[in-house]
Amino acid sequence: MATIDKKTLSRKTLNKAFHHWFYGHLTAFSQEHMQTFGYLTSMLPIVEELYDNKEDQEKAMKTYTAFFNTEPQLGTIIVGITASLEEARANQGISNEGGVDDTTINGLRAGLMGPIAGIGDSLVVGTLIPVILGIALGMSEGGSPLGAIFYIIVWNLLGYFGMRFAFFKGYELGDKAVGILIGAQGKAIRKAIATIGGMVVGGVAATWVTVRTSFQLKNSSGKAYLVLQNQLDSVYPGLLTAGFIVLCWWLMAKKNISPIKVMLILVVVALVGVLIGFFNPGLTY
Amino acid sequence: MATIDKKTLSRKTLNKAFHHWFYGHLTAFSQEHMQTFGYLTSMLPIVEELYDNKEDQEKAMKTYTAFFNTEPQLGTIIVGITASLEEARANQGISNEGGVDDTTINGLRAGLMGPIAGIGDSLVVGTLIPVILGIALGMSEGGSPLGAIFYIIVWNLLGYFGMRFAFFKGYELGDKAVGILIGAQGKAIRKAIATIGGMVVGGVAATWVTVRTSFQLKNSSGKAYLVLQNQLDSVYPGLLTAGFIVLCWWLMAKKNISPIKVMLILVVVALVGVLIGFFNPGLTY
Amino acid sequence: MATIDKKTLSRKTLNKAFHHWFYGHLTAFSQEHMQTFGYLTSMLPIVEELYDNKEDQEKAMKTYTAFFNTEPQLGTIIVGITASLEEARANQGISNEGGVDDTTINGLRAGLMGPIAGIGDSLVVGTLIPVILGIALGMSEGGSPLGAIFYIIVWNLLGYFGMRFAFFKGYELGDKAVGILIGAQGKAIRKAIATIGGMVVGGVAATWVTVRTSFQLKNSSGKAYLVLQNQLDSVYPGLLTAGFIVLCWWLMAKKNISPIKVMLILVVVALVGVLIGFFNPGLTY
Amino acid sequence: MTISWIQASILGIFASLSSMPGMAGSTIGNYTLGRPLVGGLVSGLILGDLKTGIAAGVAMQLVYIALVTPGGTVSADLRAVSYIGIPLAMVAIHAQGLSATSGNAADLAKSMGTLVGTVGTVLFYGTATMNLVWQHMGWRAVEKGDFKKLYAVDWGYPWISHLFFSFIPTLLMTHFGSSAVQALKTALPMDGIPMKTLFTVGALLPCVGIAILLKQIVDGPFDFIPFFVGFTLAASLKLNLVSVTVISLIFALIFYKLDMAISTNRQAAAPASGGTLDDDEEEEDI
Amino acid sequence: MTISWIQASILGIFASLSSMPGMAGSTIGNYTLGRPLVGGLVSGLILGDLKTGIAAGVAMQLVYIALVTPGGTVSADLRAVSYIGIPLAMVAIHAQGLSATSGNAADLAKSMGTLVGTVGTVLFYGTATMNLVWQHMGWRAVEKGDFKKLYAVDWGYPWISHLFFSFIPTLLMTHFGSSAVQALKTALPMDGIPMKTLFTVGALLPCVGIAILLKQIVDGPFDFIPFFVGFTLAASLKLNLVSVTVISLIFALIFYKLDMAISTNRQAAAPASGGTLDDDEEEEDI
Amino acid sequence: MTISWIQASILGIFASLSSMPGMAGSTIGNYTLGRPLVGGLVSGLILGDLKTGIAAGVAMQLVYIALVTPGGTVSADLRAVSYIGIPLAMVAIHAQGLSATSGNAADLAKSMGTLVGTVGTVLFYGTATMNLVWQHMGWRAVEKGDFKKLYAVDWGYPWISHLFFSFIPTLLMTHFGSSAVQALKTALPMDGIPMKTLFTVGALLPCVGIAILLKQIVDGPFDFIPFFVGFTLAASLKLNLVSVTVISLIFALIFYKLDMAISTNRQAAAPASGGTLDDDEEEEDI
Ligand SMILES: OC[C@H]1O[C@H](O)[C@@H](O)[C@@H](O)[C@@H]1O
Ligand SMILES: OC[C@H]1O[C@H](O)[C@@H](O)[C@@H](O)[C@@H]1O
Ligand SMILES: OC[C@H]1O[C@H](O)[C@@H](O)[C@@H](O)[C@@H]1O
Repeated sequence: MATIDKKTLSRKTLNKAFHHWFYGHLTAFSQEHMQTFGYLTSMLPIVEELYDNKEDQEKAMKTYTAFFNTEPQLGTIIVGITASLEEARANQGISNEGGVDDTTINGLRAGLMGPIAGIGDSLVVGTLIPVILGIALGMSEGGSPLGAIFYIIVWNLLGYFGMRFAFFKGYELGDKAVGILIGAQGKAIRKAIATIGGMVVGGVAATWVTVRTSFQLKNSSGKAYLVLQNQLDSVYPGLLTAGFIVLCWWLMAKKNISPIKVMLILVVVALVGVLIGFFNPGLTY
Repeated sequence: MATIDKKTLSRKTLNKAFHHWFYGHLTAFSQEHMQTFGYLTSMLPIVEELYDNKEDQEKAMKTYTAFFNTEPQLGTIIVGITASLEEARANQGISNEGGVDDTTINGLRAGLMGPIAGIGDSLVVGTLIPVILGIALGMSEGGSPLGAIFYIIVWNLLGYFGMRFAFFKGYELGDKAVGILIGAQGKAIRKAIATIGGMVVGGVAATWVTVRTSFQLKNSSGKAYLVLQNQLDSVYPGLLTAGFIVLCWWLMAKKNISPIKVMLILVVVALVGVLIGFFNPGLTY
Repeated sequence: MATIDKKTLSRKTLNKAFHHWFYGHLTAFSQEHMQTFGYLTSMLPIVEELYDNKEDQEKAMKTYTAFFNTEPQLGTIIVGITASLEEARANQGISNEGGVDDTTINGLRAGLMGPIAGIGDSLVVGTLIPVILGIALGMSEGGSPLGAIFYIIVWNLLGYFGMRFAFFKGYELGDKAVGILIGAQGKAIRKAIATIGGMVVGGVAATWVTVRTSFQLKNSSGKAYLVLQNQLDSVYPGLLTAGFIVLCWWLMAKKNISPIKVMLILVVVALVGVLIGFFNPGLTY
Repeated sequence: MTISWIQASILGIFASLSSMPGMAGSTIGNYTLGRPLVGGLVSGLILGDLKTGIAAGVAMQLVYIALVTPGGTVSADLRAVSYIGIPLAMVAIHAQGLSATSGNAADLAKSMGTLVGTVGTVLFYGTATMNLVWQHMGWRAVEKGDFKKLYAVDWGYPWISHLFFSFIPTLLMTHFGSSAVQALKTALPMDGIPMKTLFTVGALLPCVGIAILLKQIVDGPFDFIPFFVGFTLAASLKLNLVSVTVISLIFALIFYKLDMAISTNRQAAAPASGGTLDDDEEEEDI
Repeated sequence: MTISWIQASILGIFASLSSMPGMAGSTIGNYTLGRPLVGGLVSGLILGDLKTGIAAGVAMQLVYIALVTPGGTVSADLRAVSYIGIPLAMVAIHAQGLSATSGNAADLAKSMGTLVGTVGTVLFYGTATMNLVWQHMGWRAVEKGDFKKLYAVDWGYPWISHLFFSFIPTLLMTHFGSSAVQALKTALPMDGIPMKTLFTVGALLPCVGIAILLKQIVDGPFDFIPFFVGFTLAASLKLNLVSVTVISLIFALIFYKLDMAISTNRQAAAPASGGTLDDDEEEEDI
Repeated sequence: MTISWIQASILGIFASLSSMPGMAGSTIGNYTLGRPLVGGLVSGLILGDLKTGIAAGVAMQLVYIALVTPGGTVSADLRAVSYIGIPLAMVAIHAQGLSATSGNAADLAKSMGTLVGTVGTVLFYGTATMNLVWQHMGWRAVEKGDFKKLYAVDWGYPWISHLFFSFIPTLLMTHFGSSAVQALKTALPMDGIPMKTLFTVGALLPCVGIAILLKQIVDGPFDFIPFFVGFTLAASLKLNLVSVTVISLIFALIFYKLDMAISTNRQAAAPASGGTLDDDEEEEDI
């Protein structure tokens, strides 16, 4: 802990750690350990640089065997923060009690991965990507490759440099980031972001998800005198879509049914709906 | 007050009380005592069950001779609450000082009937019913009875079971309901509901009330070069409607003019408006 | 300070002061001293009435030689407030320490002129006048003088009586106005008004300012397959307009570039934009 | 088409049931039977022409869709609209040989409805005033402790008020009205001052209902803000009422939290600063 | 159509009155006489063709409807637009035999207006600069205690600035302009770089005015939020300004109450916790 | 048009790269190569008909534009959509002689995409399950301290999972699919129950993704409010997502400040009133 031999991660190692994460966060995904292995490969160069002795390395790596999953793009900031915390732990001596330890680091990882998954999934995957795609689709109308190329360039630049920024910002802030993300102000910030997230997810749902019924009542001469979809729209535009989303949420959140089972339920609902004439996609080859 | 002889209202009596209210809240309405008699007939079975002795019954019934008026559907909750309070008073001994007494019960009734009238009139009568009617109208276009039947069924189910729910909820919560409806949190809740009420009434006004002017300035060739209604709409859509509503509010709230007199004023305004060409409904037989 | 000889400004003097301001607030404008001379001529009758002795008059007038600029219409309230403060200073004795002095008055003027400029420019010049003009334009379509006359009358009545009201309200409130405009509640009020101002300026910008690009990509047969403006609109309607406004703000607020220089930069931007086909007003004689 | 005494009597009974205050309770009475849409169904069944009944009901319902009667302030009487206006409109439509679902028929129905609706408010005030008599009897019974009498007061006697102010007017006007309608139309042409005024009044009266609602909600000038925001959302953005309600929820939540923050605040502050903060009580009065 | 010396002089006087800063006070001057709509009326009367004047005024007013000049930053000079641009546009419209209310005439007027408006800003800066001379005299008078002189400084001398920067330019340009207009049109065609740039500049300049307003309102990045919300309401939802203002009221109320809650809060907290709460002062800096 | 073994192999490699979880990392893989728009570009290049490829990609992209896979919950498999669905759709479009940019071609592409997308989710679960084997090896290595092995586990072995669940299925289905497509169309007509159900499922499945997002955000019933406000803004007012986000900012700011006010509040109150204020913690539970 003497100032003379304070360990600082080299830029090269940090870069390595970042690229390991950038590339490998999901490659070895399973339902059991989603991003754990990606995290491990990302921390390995850092641990190797900070600890000379094998035993310490093992102790450090153990920390990162805990389950981890978040939205990978935005979640890069968490990896950056742990890089900084690991550095702090190395300087303080990994076997010293108090200060940064397993519990600190994993508490932080567990506390952050949920909210950041929610925010990232809704703002990055649910909003940013669809918006860029939306623009690109306009450019590719009529079969031009322009839109696709536009999307590839814009998204990858944003993705790469955004993640890079998040990683180094996280490293730089270190436990200060924790201070911001946790505590009274952190709670307020998360509340604020959850508000944005909630509204944006609502917007995404209304914009891109469409559940419609084909149910009609017809009179003898075949004229429809009740088009259910129109009636529903006049009550609240998107009522069915919103209803199905809330239903799925309720099944999962309140009835603890797994997403897969919910999907199967939807298959049954779809079948029954088609049979009674409630649903009809009305497509042709 | 001994636990041995704790009086509890029987389900049968509660049902009776509810149905008396459901049916009779407005049947004997006058401008002097609006829903007082409905309230009395509703409390009668309760009082009769709780008090064996005639004197106590009279004492209890006296409480409910105070003026009462609220929106009858939502107001059912107040009746439920008083049922529970009356039970508490019976258990504590009606002549004992302290605890639940006339003042408690009538303070509560007076305190709740105003806000609940406001909320109920705007949310139930002003919004819920028009929305169901709106849907029903769509179904009855072209002279089909479907819409009318739909309305009868949907509204009466909602009305009956909603009122039932409110009654038993009120009974169940008893003075806890008072805790929620009064006090700091109650104030905040009422503020919140008044916000909804205000916005919804605004919406109702803009959607269903329409005051328009027919005033025009025409040039020599008969072409209108100033259509006042269009000018007003470009300033603020619905300006005239909003203006007339605020005028009526101002006459009643600030000048203490009774609604009937305000209506007479409007008759005069209409007549003058028609004479100077400001108003013209433009209908034909 | 004795109650016996309390000085009160005569109605006549106040009227004079008001009219001097009404007329002369901007006549001697320069970039160095914008409304200072208007302020001086407005205070002169007041100072002359309050102080008999030349020396006191000079001392009083000195106060108003400080730089002053605000939105003249709404700013009238500041002049009214200082009239009242000057009266207080005269009653307390202009050479007495403590109480109302140069610092009080100029602190107040400096503190108020900024916010009131912001609010006045956005709400009076940016909103009220355009709305009246908007109505008037409708009336003058086809070359009728009606709209112009309408505008002259409506605006001047509002302007004159509004300013008059502001002046006398300011005089009446005096330092109470300061109490309202400064301090915790004042801060909250300014925050509230700044919110209105911000939203309204946003509305003004979106409604009346229009920056559009003419950039298109065309295929061999001359059909445009990318109309940039449409793409931008689908990202965020008014994106270019908002972008240019933020750019100008950034240059001025963050880079401390003067408005004139910003305008010159825009000339260059326009030229380059025209040359590369980004801008094209597309007008003809 | 004529209306027999029997048909007119049945209409009279429905008028009694569906009044504000009516003999069927407000849920089933005024809010169900009283709605012109339902009135159209009932009148159609009684007069044996369902289609015309419904069509006339739809037209009138549109005019009265948001009829609120806060604090017993009735700006249009639904018993008259639904059980005098609709039957007479049906007769008139038949007399003129109009198609039930034509625009002209709807216009005719609308004007008939507004006419009897506005004029008919006198029936409402009549009923309520006559009920004072039964209430008087009720108070005497309460004094004597004769509570069972209350049932007669609340459920029985008011039928007498309705005999005079619902049944008989409906009976006479629908039975004899068929010819009166024709006479009326010549006496009061649509482009004459009286009818123009009447319809203007019909359009203005709902403002009173809304204003009474406002009175219940508005304490200070700032309480107008939610009203105008709601008005703007519906008038300028054409949001429907459910959507307006959804948006109002977020503001309700904010004001709830604000009020809780301020009150906890005040509790906390009170012991420390000794109540000098009361002035933000007055925040509404600026 | 030609413009006589007399007509040109009257136009020159109006130009002096309606400038920013003008000799008629901003209410009557710049905000009334300076508006192109009024300029069209005045020019129409002076040149004896009201209809063409108004039509040209309407077209130009649309371009400058939201002209704000915060802090004396003038992005288009209205004296030039209204009293040089409109008269010359009228001449040109006549010369080309266009109908006063035709689209072509409006386009012509618009281009003429923007041309002189943008170029004419030099007149504004000229006037303001020359006023420095009179202000200098004013300061000397103040020093000497010769206050009466202030009236001359504020009300009298600036006429001299206007003689040079409003009257004479207007006089010459309107009188001789009629032929110049034709020349200009051949020299500077609308599809040439200079004119395209000029009109682009005309469209960009209002951004400066808005940005200066923003500078007065925006302290931290969060202060941009109301601006963008207002922008979105108007740009995406097409709400008009009154409706935007109505909606802004509820947010204003919320922020007012929030600020009051926080400040009462802080007062209450201060004695208890000794000022450790100051950091929420910095909430804007996150 | 046929698909050779070579072409099919290249498609198979892209399928491996672009899966969720894919061998190119999610940024380049699933979020770039996996998007049908890019898949259309790639397939178009491989099969030598760029225009048809892009057109099919555009049609399918529209269906999956908001595909989120929160917590590894995949409701449609993009490797199958982009590298099986698009090539087969191209073949079918050619076979039927449709114009690449016609509506019929787009419909065909959409149905093909949904078909393989929904059915193909089994590929996702297959890959993830097989990865358990490699993870198992990884844990053993970690125990032994043989950390270098982790690179193989994370970067190398999963290719084997993809060999089975991405490469081979793609290879076979695209190579042999051209004829299968025709057979399928007769076996499963669009107006038959299976296909109708399939497409209905395709429309319902995104609800699961959104619901999982909601689960992450919603704690109490009040947390639904922002969701429904956002929904209303987009559904009723047709605001686009950027505009919705802008409007959400002002609410975010308000809730931030509210939360700060309440918490400072509570800190301040705590010493004074001894923690009796905790109950407003529960404000969400009402
Ligand atoms: O306003 C409350 C209430 O008052 C009276 O009882 C009647 O007018 C009801 O319709 C109304 O709901
Ligand atoms: O910005 C405040 C104020 O500044 C100067 O005085 C002028 O530009 C006015 O038009 C403006 O209102
Ligand atoms: O929800 C967080 C995260 O979970 C998994 O890792 C994957 O489904 C990702 O796509 C998602 O972003």
